[in-house]
Amino acid sequence: MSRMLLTVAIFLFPLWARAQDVDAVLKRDFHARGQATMDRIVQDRLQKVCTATHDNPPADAAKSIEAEQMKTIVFPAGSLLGDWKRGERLAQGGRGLTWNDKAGAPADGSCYNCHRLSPAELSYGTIGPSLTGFGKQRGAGEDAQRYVYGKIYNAKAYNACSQMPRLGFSGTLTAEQIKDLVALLLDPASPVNK
Amino acid sequence: MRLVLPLVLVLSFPVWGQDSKNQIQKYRDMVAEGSPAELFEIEGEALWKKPQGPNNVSLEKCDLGLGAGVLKGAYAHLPRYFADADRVMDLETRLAHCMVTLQGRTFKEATARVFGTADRPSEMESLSAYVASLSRGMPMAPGTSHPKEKEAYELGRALYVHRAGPWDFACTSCHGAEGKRIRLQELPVLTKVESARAVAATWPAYRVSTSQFVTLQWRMNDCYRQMRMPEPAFGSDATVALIHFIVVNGKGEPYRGPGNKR
Amino acid sequence: MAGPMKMRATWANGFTDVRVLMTHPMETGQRKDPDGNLVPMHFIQTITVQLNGKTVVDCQVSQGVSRNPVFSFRIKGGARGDKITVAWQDNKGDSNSLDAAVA
Amino acid sequence: MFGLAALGLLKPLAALAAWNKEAFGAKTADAALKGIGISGAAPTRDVLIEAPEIAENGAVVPIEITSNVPGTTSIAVIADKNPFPLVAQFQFQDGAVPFVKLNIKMGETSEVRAIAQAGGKSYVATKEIKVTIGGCGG
Repeated sequence: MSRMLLTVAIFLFPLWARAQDVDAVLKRDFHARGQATMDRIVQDRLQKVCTATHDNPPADAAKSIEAEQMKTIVFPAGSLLGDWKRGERLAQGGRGLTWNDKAGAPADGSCYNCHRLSPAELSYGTIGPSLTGFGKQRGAGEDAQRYVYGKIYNAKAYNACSQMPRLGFSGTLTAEQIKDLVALLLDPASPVNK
Repeated sequence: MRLVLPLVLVLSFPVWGQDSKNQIQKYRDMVAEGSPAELFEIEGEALWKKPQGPNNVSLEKCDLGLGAGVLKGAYAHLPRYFADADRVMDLETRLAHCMVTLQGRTFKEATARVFGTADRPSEMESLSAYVASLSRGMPMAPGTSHPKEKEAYELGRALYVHRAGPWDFACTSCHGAEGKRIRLQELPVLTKVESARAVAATWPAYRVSTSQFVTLQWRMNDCYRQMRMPEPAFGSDATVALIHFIVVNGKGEPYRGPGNKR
Repeated sequence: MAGPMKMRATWANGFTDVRVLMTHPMETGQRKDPDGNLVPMHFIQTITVQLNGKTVVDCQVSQGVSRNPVFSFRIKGGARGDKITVAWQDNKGDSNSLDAAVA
Repeated sequence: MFGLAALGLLKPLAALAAWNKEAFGAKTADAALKGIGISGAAPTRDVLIEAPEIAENGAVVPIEITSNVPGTTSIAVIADKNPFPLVAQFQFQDGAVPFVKLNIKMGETSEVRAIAQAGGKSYVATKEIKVTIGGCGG
């Protein structure tokens, strides 16, 4: 543990001064608007390490972050398969957490922004991998359900500097919503698996 | 008939990939041919010459970097360091500066409504269209030699990779790897010369999805909104540094805007 | 007060090409403003294109034309220096017109 | 002042015919066609629709129409699934080429029809245009 911290510290030292500059600039040049309050500019450990290493953290740092993030995932009891139809609507929408979204209003998953899901939707992003046919390959068993639920809840538990938001951990999506997205990916009746 | 049918099926089946990419390019080309951006240039010219503010003077004596009132090529040399303000300024920040120093307006009043709507474009948007149009054909040559210009570039570089907010986003989250898109929109990697050149040469632009004229200050603002971050102040060092970073990375490209965006 | 128009008319190889831009909201009557109120229908209904005072294209359009309309037309004949006039009228009785010399 | 009015300089150019309220108010493509006096347009390759197959945004869909049918006097543009399908009708005379380029709105993926009239007959070309959902934009 301490060796790991030392590695990270040495790695980060030349970048420390610049990080301090950026923090000061953000504090001075940004202001709260709506629900987007100034506490959002404060980086957590993960964000600091990913920024300093340009998303290529040393292996031991990545491992320690992933373990730490894994502990944040709260799995509901019982089946994690919700309703794929509601999941499709969530995957299409992009609302939530911006300064002009109403605080506390239901958010969406923004999935199609970055992933291909149902082959019927032509307008899909490619920042993340294509998930078309995901359930056909992985099945819809308990392990697959837990993996997908966990990945949506906190993608950083599986890849420390992933570009995917921590949708459950950040409070963007509720447990019910994540279950609907799990169904969209895994349910054999979902268009993703047709 | 038996022979023809499979062939017809092959030809008419929508092939997603190269073909759709070509179709999107065709869409963009056709939209660009019929761009209403010129209408904003006309409005901007009228605003440039309109006496306003407590001093009731126009912006015609505004120094955008090439001397008082020189518009030709001025946009191509921005952002740059201005000794009278002792900081690096982009076009909009400089226009606001002139509204304050020449017209006697307060910064707050002059920038109260910088991002307009389709129904009512902002003064800043129309002015940007007009000033930028007068650099068409000229290579983008932002300031890079003054220490403060170097400082702004470095700050832009640091902000570009800075991950923060509830969704952990940096600019690189979307604009970090080549060939990526959000929905169908391709995402330029702004550290890459060719991508940055295309951006520097076409902003500000008419945005067809909202029928609005949009500027680089707007682009920075709306990216931070979608990054779920707090709002950057208009004309702040942070926004100017990012704009400077992008335009310097794309320097040398002849300006061909105001362009068209989805 | 109607916003600006812009026109370009060019002659080449026996044809005059006209491209005209108009500032207009082209409201469908189905859009809501930021306060949630329906924005009333407001759109151009007729457009006429004249060459030296003689109508060559007579258009009727609906709210299905995009905001800030752009049209291209082509006329066989014409000559450099000829006068092209484009005029529009909307459902509220607003109107605007613009002349351009063929270049 | 009086003189200017008499010269027609204060009044906009008058359109040849009043705006066709019935046709533009029609909610189906067939009713719109009826409104402009067209039934049974013959499919043809002589009317060309130049447009992208995929539109990034339905607010602006560029379309270019050319009629190579001899004696074409008008071209109508219809977007089948729009709330009011008839988008425009153009009458050509005195040297105007039956050609037009314009930007139309489309609420969803739909067939777009261009109908040319010539010598009392009508001819139609059809093209499907897919309207997609956008990302951040620009």
